[in-house]
Amino acid sequence: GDKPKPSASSDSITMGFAQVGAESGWRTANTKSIQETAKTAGIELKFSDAQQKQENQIKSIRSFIQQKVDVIAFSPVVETGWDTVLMEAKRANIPVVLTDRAVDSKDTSLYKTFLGSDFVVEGKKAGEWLVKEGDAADVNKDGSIKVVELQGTTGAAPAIDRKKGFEDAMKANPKITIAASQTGDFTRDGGKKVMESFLKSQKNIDVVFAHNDDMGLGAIEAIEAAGLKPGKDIQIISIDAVKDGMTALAAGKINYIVECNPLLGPQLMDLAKKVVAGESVPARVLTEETTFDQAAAKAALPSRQY
Amino acid sequence: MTQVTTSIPPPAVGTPVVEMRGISISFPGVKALADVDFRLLPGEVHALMGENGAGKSTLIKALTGVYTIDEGTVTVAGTDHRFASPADSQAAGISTVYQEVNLCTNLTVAENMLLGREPHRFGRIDVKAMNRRARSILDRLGLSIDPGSSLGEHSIAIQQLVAIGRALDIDARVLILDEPTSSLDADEVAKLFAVMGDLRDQGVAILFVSHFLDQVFEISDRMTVLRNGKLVGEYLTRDTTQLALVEAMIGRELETLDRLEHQAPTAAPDEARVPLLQVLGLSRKGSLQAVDLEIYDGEVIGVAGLLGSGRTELARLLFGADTADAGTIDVRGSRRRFRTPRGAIGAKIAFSSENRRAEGVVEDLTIADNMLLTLQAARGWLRPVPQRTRDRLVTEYIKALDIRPPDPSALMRNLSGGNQQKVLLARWLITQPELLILDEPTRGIDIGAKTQIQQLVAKLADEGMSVVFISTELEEVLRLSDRVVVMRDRAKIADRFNDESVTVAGILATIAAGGADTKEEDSDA
Amino acid sequence: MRELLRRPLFWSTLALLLLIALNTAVTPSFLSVRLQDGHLYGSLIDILRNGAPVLLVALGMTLVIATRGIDLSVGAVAAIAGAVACVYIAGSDRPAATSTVVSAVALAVGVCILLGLWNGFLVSVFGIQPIIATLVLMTAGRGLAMLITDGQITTVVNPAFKVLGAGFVATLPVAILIALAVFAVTAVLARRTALGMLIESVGINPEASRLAGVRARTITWTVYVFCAFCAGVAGLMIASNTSAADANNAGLWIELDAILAVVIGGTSLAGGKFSLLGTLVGAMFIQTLATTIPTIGIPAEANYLFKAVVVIAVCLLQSPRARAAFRSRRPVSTVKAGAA
Amino acid sequence: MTTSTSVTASPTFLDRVRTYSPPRRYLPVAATVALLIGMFGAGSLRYQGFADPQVVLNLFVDNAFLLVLGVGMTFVILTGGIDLSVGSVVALSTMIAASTLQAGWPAPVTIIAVLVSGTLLGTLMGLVIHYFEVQPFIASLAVMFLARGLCYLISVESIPIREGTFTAFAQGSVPLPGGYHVTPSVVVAVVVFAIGAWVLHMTRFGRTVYAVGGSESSAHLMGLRVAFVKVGVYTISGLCSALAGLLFAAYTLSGYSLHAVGMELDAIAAVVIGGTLLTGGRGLLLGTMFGVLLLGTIQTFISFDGTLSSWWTKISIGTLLLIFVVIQRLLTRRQN
Ligand SMILES: Nc1ncnc2c1ncn2[C@@H]1O[C@H](COP(=O)(O)OP(=O)(O)OP(=O)(O)O)[C@@H](O)[C@H]1O
Ligand SMILES: Nc1ncnc2c1ncn2[C@@H]1O[C@H](COP(=O)(O)OP(=O)(O)OP(=O)(O)O)[C@@H](O)[C@H]1O
Ligand SMILES: [Mg+2]
Ligand SMILES: [Mg+2]
Repeated sequence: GDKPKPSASSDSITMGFAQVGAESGWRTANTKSIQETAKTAGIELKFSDAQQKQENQIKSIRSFIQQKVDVIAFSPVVETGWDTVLMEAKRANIPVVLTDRAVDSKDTSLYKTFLGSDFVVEGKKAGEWLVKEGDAADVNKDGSIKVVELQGTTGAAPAIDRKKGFEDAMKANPKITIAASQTGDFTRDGGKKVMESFLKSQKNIDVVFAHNDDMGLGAIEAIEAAGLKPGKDIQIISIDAVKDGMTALAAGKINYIVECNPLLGPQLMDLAKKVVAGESVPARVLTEETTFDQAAAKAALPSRQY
Repeated sequence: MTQVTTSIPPPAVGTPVVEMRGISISFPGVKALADVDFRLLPGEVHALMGENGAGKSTLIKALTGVYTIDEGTVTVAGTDHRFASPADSQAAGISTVYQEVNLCTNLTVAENMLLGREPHRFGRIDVKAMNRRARSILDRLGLSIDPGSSLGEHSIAIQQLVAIGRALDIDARVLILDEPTSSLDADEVAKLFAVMGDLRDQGVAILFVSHFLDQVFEISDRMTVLRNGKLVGEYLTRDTTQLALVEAMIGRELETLDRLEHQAPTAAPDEARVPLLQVLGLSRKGSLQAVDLEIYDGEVIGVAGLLGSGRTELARLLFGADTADAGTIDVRGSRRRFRTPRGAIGAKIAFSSENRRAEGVVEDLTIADNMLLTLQAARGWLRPVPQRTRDRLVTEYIKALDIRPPDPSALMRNLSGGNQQKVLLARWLITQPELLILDEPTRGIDIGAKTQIQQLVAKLADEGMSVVFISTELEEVLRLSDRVVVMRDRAKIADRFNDESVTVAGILATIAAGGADTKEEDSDA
Repeated sequence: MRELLRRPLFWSTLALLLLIALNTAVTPSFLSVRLQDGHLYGSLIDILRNGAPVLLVALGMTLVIATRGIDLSVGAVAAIAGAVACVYIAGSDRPAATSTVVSAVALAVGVCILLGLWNGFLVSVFGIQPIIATLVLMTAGRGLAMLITDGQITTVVNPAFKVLGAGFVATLPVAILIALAVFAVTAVLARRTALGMLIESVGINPEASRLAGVRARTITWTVYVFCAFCAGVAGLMIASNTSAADANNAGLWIELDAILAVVIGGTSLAGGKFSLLGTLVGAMFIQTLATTIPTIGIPAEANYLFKAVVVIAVCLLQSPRARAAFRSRRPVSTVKAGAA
Repeated sequence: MTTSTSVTASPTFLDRVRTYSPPRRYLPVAATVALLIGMFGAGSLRYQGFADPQVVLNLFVDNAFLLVLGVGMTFVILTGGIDLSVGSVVALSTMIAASTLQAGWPAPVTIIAVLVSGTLLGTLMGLVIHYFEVQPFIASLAVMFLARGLCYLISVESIPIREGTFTAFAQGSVPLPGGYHVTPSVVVAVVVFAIGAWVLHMTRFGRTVYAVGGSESSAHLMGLRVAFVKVGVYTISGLCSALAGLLFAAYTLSGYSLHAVGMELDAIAAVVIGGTLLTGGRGLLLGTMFGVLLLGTIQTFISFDGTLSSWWTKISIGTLLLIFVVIQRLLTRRQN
């Protein structure tokens, strides 16, 4: 089949975007941002949802190649295993942009750039805050800071990296110990249930470190049900800064949130245009992200988009 | 220690090929076999006799490795065996047809006959050779069905013949047939017996179970009688009479009956009477050609015919188990259309199927639940049958039909074949139908119970119930019925009052004659 | 006693008790229950409360399985129920009012009953194999739930809604009371009326049942509706527990938990005889297992391994053959062949 | 319907002896094929480039592992069982492959290690199911947990595969006439399929599989090797899962404990859509192949569309599945 390239005309760019799925509110915000900015940027978007499966993502990328799009962007479900299909894209002369998560490949010529946050850094930021505010966090003043960790889905890259970053930063203060760590699958329900049993099996918990806001919100419910005050009796640190999380932070129920920005659309479209035009782009583009304590949250809340 | 009571049959033709000694088997709550001895000689047909639940099938399953034996020894051809599975016993040269048809309806006839022994060619199953071999066995049994057709399409009688065919194909020194003839007609039985005769002459030992005494006396050389799981004795057939045998089986004398005391309803079509059921042109493509039928209150209609003549299909259409393509049914003058059995049940019609395992028994429910299933279904789930009524009905019918074990909470699957049949009969009697359609109701039922059931049918008819009675046993049909309908090639060919002029021979002649005219029609099946 | 040892219920109860004993050994306070803000508080109470949705779904599943079916769509139906209720509450004029919750719950349950009718229709009227018929809704249903919530986690702030999943009456969790009430009603319907027997008969031998005049089609249809109803109520509890509808994760894999609960409870997937009490024990077992993992501190990586070991242990415990083999006795005679 | 059982039948029936397989066995498969063709027709009208034969070939390329899984699953389902462990065993196989390769094992040794461990797991499961009479559903669920647990035990993170043989296999291309190509995985899958079809339809083992699915107790009483076959099908399924795992490892060039989550459902769906009865005893391996292709086509359809949001994707998959099974049911209904 040698059909003419559907979008050969230089003014309209077709982008194939292979999303991980729609597993969380964060991801949905990410998808929306990309769809909306594509529209305003005049880029024709071919969107596909992999439902958290790498093989589906590979299939869609292959189908994008088949459909001869101008640029392919995707958020890899997992870091490894992309060489084959990216090689095919390279052979077909279609540039590739990674978003949100990196790929683990020796051959960096397979993609043009990687746009996204660094999960290890996120974990580190959370840990650093705890080191700095450590003594305030030792709610019961017993001289040790006892942390329980609500992990994301076992094996998922954000879960692994945030844990690693946090543990690295935590070493700076020997009083901090992780007393228990269990997966809450990134969900509120999971966070709540795991926290419920932590509250019963662990004594004197000082801090909860949740790998995302949703689990943190679940933990709040469990803490309240136990008759304790979240944010005071037990401090909570989480990552993401989605709206519900920020609201809880502003209300004093969470103590610290590290932002993980889902609004990658504008930066992505920008990069895509440059890549298609053949301009050079930096190999790594970090998203603009910040951190929030309770005061910052109060200030930022009215203007949050998601 | 159990002494063989009668004279040991003289010159044993060689040593026994099968010898079972002191066999005991218990199931939870039942001692199915207690210290039973049994032996089978080469070149004989040996009948295993006993009432329903006497333990015949259990003895066969003990021999062939289906059940593990609690106590006792089994010797086959001189060596001790304790078969762990039917496959082992097959390997030792025992070929068995168990009581219920145990085949796979999802496979073809040929596959069923040759499973496990398929002919191979170039490492793959040779389908052509397989069909050819199946064909030749079927021919031996006089059965002209397509070996490549699916087994499930065929009636239970055909399936039974296929099962027999499978057993015959195995080159065995022992052939066991547990009630092989229960749904076969006389013609088929004759063919089977011819084959059995041949095998016996070749020195094969044949174990045969049947409740038809005539058949037993015709084919067997010796017999062993069981009662309540115990050995009663071993007899030479030629030294025994039917009466003596029955006495040995049931442990008392059987009241004889020849002609049932049944008042045929004041007969002759009084044209003014409205029939209970008036059927006009009832037909279904490929199954039944247009049938007209009138059934009056209190009448027993016997349906006679050979295998595949369409009797079962007629019954199913009357009951709405299958839907008719054409024709009308009037119940007491008003037009009814039965699309489902429920409709027919609502019109007080009952139907007991010939295929008890697939279409009757609900294996994992108790006797009581099985008996009350239809009554309960008719009342609707919200109105359970009150406990008292329930107990009363169940005990009443267990007693009336002599169901064993007489325990309402026994699981249906653990009942012997004949007792299952009785429970199913009770299921329908409990609904007090106006028309009772019985397809092979006496299949697998022992001689004593058969008489009981016949008497019951006669009594019900006297009380005003109409009965359609289908049976391969023509004598039974004639003994019971007021009118006889004769079927052939899926059409009704005769319908006459059952007076002295009607005889078994006469009916067979009718069928044969009808066959002459309708020969052409069955080719478009 | 021997009779008792043969009952699957005995063994699943034993397994449940062993699991509780293990927890108590590791965390002595596991059994302690205290009064907290006017309601009972403790691990056992958590198990009851969090086990309620699984129990509900498993109840519906028991009846479906009894008719030889299976319902894979329960998780999706639960998600839809939560989504409908939360979106309705969040979008109403008075999102904090009790009356809003009442109509939201009614609406959600109504939707679920429609979904059940749909499943039942495909299975009983169209004759599609249950696993595929319900796979359709399993796939599409989650999409529908996300369509309803627009892919977001919809949070509601409404004390009345919270009661359903996280509230207490008379010191006991409302969720388990609802689940037990449904259990009681089902048990009464199944065992005091003839419904249970008819369902079993349809499951054991559909053709024989049809010929005996049982309304096999209606019964099959009804159990799917009931199952969807249970899934819907479970979905409301899940949403209420965190005051949010998470279309993606609410009720995820609950079908596996429910089926496992049913099977551990002694009901065969081949249909027929069912045990509601067994399902109750099975559901509590599943939830206790889930609670055990964080309580005794199994590392996240070893979750599955632990589950695998427990499930294998339970099924061997329940298998009469395995018990006989371990006692190194001659296996019981092949009763299975008694079917012949 | 086609045959008469009349004993007094005329010899015309002898003609039928020659026609071996009643066509109704093929009816569900025929329906699947018809629908597949219809779907491609609709696709090529709607989307540019859909009619390209390479799209069809890519169905095989992208679903080679699913086809291999489907072959094993067909055996299991035909006996009336079910195997939920296949997805986890695929993941475990990728993990074993990736970690042993990383440790420097030569590729052939790795391959043998993977195949042996998958087969062992399958056999073990079969033994528990047959001899301890544990229901297949929970036995395989336990193995599903076990395999997933072992994955985490090996490593929580994903492990890349950089070994030469594997990468060559993964990135290799088998040219076909007309400028088209498939991957070596497709060749493997087709060979597995052919062997599976041979065993299932041409050998005694295959017939016994059908017999056990038709009625286990009958098969037992007929003296068939029920135990051998029942353990055998789970062994086959384990072997197929391991093989599919290797193909998957090549496809993604990585080992990861979260690979193939829920793939057991895809495999079961492919088998059942292909016309095999979940209760056992009826179905053809060919149907499974078309079932796999159909699932693949649904996905291709959706990715060509490219405008569907995540939830419309799910809804569309469900709807297409529904349309499919309903039409298939209507087409095959006549047989009763
Ligand atoms: N699996 C079982 N569990 C419990 N009881 C059983 C089982 N199988 C048979 N029985 C009981 O053992 C006794 C003997 O049954 P068996 O089937 O051998 O009788 P039978 O002589 O073959 O009768 P029939 O002529 O009715 O076939 C019966 O009381 C029956 O209920
Ligand atoms: N569902 C069906 N599909 C195909 N053929 C059928 C079906 N039902 C009946 N037949 C055929 O119709 C014919 C009539 O069968 P039927 O069972 O009514 O015969 P019968 O007189 O009762 O004999 P039998 O003693 O074999 O029961 C047979 O040739 C049978 O194979
Ligand atoms: Mg018997
Ligand atoms: Mg008949």
